[in-house]
Amino acid sequence: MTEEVLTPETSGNDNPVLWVARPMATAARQFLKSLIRPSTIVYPFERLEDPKFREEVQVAAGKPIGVGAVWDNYRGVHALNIATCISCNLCSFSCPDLCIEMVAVPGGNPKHPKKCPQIDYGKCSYCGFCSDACPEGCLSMTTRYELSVTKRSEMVYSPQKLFEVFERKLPMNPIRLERPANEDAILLDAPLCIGCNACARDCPTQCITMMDIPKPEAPAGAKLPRRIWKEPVVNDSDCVRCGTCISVCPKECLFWGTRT
Amino acid sequence: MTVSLYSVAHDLVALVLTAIGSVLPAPLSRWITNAGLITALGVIVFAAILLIASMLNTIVLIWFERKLLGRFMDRRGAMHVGFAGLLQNFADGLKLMRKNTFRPEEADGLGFYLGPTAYMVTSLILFGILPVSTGWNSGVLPLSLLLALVVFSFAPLFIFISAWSSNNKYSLMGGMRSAAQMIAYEVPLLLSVVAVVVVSGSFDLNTIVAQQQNYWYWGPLFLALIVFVAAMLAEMERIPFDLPEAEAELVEGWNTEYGGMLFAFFMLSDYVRALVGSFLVVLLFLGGWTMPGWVPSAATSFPLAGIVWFMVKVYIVFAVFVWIRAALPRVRTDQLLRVGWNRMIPLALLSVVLAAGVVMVKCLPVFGCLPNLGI
Amino acid sequence: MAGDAAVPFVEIEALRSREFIPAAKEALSSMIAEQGQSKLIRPVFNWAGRNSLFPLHWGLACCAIEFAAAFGARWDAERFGVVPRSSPRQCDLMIVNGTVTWKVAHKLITLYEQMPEPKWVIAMGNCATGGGPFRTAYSVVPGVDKLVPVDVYIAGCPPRPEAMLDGILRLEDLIRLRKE
Amino acid sequence: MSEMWINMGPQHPMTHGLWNLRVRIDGELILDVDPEMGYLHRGIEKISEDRHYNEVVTLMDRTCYVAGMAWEHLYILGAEKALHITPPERAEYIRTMSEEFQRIASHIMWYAAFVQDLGLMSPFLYGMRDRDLLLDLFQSYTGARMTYEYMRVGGVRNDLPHGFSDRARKVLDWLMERFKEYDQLCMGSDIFRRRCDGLGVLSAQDCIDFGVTGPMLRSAGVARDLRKDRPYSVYGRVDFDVARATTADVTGRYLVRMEEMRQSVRILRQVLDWLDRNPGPVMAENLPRWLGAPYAPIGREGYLLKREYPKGVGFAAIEEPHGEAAVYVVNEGGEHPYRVKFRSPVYVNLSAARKYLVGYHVADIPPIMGSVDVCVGESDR
Amino acid sequence: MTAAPASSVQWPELLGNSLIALEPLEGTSGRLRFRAADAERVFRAVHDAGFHHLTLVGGIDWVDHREVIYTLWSDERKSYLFLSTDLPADHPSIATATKVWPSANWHEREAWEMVDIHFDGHPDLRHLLMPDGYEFHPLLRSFKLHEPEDLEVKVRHV
Repeated sequence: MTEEVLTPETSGNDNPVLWVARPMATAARQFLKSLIRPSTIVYPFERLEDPKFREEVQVAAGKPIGVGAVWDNYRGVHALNIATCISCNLCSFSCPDLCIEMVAVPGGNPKHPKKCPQIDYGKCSYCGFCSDACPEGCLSMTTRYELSVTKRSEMVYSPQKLFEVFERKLPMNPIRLERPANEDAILLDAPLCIGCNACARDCPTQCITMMDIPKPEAPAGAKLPRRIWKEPVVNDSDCVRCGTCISVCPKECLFWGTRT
Repeated sequence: MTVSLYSVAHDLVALVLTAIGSVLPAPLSRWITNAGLITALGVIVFAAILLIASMLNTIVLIWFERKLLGRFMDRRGAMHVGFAGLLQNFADGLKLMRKNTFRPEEADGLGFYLGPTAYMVTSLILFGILPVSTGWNSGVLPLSLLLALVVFSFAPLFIFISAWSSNNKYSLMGGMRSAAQMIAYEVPLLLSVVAVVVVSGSFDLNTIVAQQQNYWYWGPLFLALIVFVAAMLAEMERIPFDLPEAEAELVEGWNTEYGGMLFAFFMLSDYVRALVGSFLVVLLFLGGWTMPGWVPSAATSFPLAGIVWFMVKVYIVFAVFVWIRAALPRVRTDQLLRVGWNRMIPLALLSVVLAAGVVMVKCLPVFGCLPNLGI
Repeated sequence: MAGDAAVPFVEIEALRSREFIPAAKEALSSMIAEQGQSKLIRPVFNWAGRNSLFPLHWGLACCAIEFAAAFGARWDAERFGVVPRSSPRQCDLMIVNGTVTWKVAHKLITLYEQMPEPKWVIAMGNCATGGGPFRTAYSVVPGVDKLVPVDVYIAGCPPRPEAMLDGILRLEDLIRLRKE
Repeated sequence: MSEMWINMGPQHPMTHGLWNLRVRIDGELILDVDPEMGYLHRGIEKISEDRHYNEVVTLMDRTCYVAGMAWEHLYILGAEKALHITPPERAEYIRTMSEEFQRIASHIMWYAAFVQDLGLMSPFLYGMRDRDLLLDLFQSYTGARMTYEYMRVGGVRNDLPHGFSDRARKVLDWLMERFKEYDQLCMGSDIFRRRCDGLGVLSAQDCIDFGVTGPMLRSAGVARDLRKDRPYSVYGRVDFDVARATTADVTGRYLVRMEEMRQSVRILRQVLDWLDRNPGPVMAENLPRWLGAPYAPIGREGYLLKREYPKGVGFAAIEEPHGEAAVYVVNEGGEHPYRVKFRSPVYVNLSAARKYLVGYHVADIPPIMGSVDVCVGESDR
Repeated sequence: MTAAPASSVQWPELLGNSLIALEPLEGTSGRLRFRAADAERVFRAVHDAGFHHLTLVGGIDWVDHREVIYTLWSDERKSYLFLSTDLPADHPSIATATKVWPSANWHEREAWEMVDIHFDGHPDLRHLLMPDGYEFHPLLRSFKLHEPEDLEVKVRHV
């Protein structure tokens, strides 16, 4: 605990010289410094994220003042690579502001259209949870930050529009987070399963294979349940934990749990 | 008096009217070359030239302040409208012209419109009085300094009228402060001018400047200069004495309720007064359009050299005002008034005494020993 | 603004009508149609109007800090002639820079009405655009376009100062296109 | 002029946010004041009850928009106690570093707004310029200028980028020079001193009675600083002094804040040295699976069924730039906090407004309120 | 700093049967549960025991009852102390703490506004954060939030 008490004297600027000379001298010094080059960045013509400014901007007078090289993981407008998107819904589930909606993109099977995220930038808070959650790295945040529109509806970015952002090859957030070691796995409540293949069909990563199981002997006096004698087996290392299988399971026989 | 702006205007009008008259039938031509008409038109042309010149000057002054203030603040100031933002203030003015001007329902109609207009007009009249160079204005007024100061001090009245009639509490407080401040600083202002008058022995600005041909007054009358600049800052309502429009507590001070063109009047008049203040400092203390002898004569003898040097001095003085604005906070009302009544007036009186002493012991030549430095 | 007596009272009802907003838009466009009829003069005034936008100096929430940063040394919005004024009478642009709550909605409309025509509104940031992360809250207006007509929306939470300047430039384009 | 009430706010250059100060004045003298709050009440405590623990962090940045990191830190400390999670040491150091950077940024923001209230124009711009450097640093490791979303329950989102500490040290050196300049512009100016000395005096006893904390309390001579008195994170392991003045006026608050910035630089140098020497994980290993940031599909139907949740109550208090901030997190076994209750220092400091405003002049309101450092987002929540 | 922990205060002797329980709470020196009826006496006793600084007053709605928490800080002991008491869900009311800690004023106003706890003897119990005339108490569990799907707003000038 300090015993020292701050007084105007301790700041070393106590006795004002000629009333106002000191601040005026300070202002004049700043004036002379900024005569050559004020620290203003002439925005529409110069941009901070230009490669030029990444190196040049520094803590010094006579140059625009900044720290430089700070754009590596900026969280701006998203870029979506539709080609690698697996429609796992994880972005939409991880969004705290509920601004991501999965909409069908044209092409592919019309019965089971591919769904990709559509982002409403009027709600998005640029927290980056979605790109952190994206298992394939196809939804990523770029350094693009300008987005001003005249109609509210223009703020809703469809997957195609997000893909356009992607095609502009803007610098993207390179940070990929480690998956936690003790993630939950998809477990099967085997007696309930009817082997319908829905989970394997809809799995975005194709990590579920339907394995044959031996058909048991029917107990006396009872009929075997009508089912296909197959059971899903989840490959945990490929699984992205999106839970699509759980939501499509007609019998609710898949659930989250710890694999032992 | 050789060539003056008025005589140029007069001659121009005479020339044009004679030319027109020469092609017209006789009765009309006699009527149109009538001396009275020529004088009247000459005055109008003179006034128009004066108005345009002074308004352009004011607008350039605003631009100058914005750019200069920008550099003091490590930024650039207006730069995208016109070359280096020169057209920015024209854009501002035109936009304000187009804007709706409306009067609050409870406001007093007469005062609400009269205040800014009269403020503007009385500020602009000053340009007709102050000489910028030999022969710039209409002629020799024996009491031009006194007239200028009288017109200059109309302002608090109109500010108070407009503040009162806009029926807003902030406006009212701003108006009260403004009136109190201007009245308090009127006295030291006049007293410091008295010091100049004592030394120069004349109320005519032309004479005062002519007296400074060899030595500018800021050396012998340094105290008067300090008092004059401080009082002038208060009169112009610039930082550190800009309490009436203190943005932090009274939203915009006495022009809170004004928008559109009326606001433009206020804005413009403020800068007109700033320009006039700088004029007065240059005229009274910095030798007006005269230049010290060591300046090569080539630099002082080209056409309009007087005006050019005068304006250079004016802008330098104004730059100092901007510098003060960039570096100092504003003072408080009571402190301002206390400084005004308790410090400024005694200092001003002292400066008068000093000036009288300077005249009495005839030590002007002492300062005049360095006449060629312009000190 | 002017004490307790001078504030006009505005009542807001959450009903199924949006009469006010088209009406205000109409008033705006007729106002613009009246002024500057001449083909010669109009572009001049239009140029002046778009190059000298005075925003209202007020800070609502987070975006206000970026709003202030845009006037700071690094971005210096004054380059475009954008100078904040504290009195709504002298403004022609209201930048709604933050969350609008129901408690401040009356004041916002009052301020909007105190601004002389022609005037514009920029909804800066997500809270002003659509309530942002707080749109579910009981006290928040989900988007300022429910209260006043909005010309430009700027996305971001908060938008960078560059994005704000971009929105102002967008508004300048809008003014140019709308009236020439 | 007879007595009258004037409304300063919600749109008023003095308020720096949305609140209304109703002032009863006689001429220029203040007779009574009545702060009106709630213009920015966004129901953050209520929304938090509908969010997952990590998602509340996004609200914290917006709660106090000038000190987002400090509030993230506060909430995370409370939530970790409620959930019984211990973060790794490096994460604690990074959090401490973030909070101190944020303290400097917040104080510079205060400085800029405060001097602008006094009519000083250029220091506002100097302040904003220098604050941008700190925001650049934040941006380089969190990815955003103001709303960082950086801390997570159990650690922080990512490690510092390569070369961060060198850049940070350069900025700190630059800032130390700028602080001198700030002092010259304010303390070196006679007008400034005359404006601020003896203004807005709130004695130590009143401070304690009215719950006033932070630089306001320390300027009254009470050296209460939770970083020292009740060290959280790694404040117990760094060396710094508590700034203290005894004048209890605006000048005292100015001095305290200026000294705090210097002490923050001192802390930061130590913390950066430690971070250079000690690489390691920044996220706890043994997080509860259902928290599973960032991959867990928490919103997914059925994911949170059949879980065992720990129960608990977490209380944390930190020395935020504005004063003592506290959080009370009730975890009743569930994916959402049952109740989050915040204590905002600004809220309490404002509630004592009558004590330090009455008796001064109208022209004194901006400097006094400026020295309180109002951040309405935090006080209204 | 040799500050005595707060638990060293002999609370049972000090508070008598106003005290229900003293529970440990991580990071603080404990949580005192007391009888709401004796609130004023408890406040005074705790204040006199050195806890001069009131950090927060908060209300929690546990559907079947309400809880009020008070957090206090003692400069001598360098530690926090929690007070908490249970109130019935219908007409919860407790004596105000403003007489002991003036800073409780706004906290209690907020608690009344948000969780509907009435503080008897409070000098100025009116709306603080919500506009005057707001009828709901948002932080009650029964108050649900919803998406503002298409809220239509009508502005009428009166």
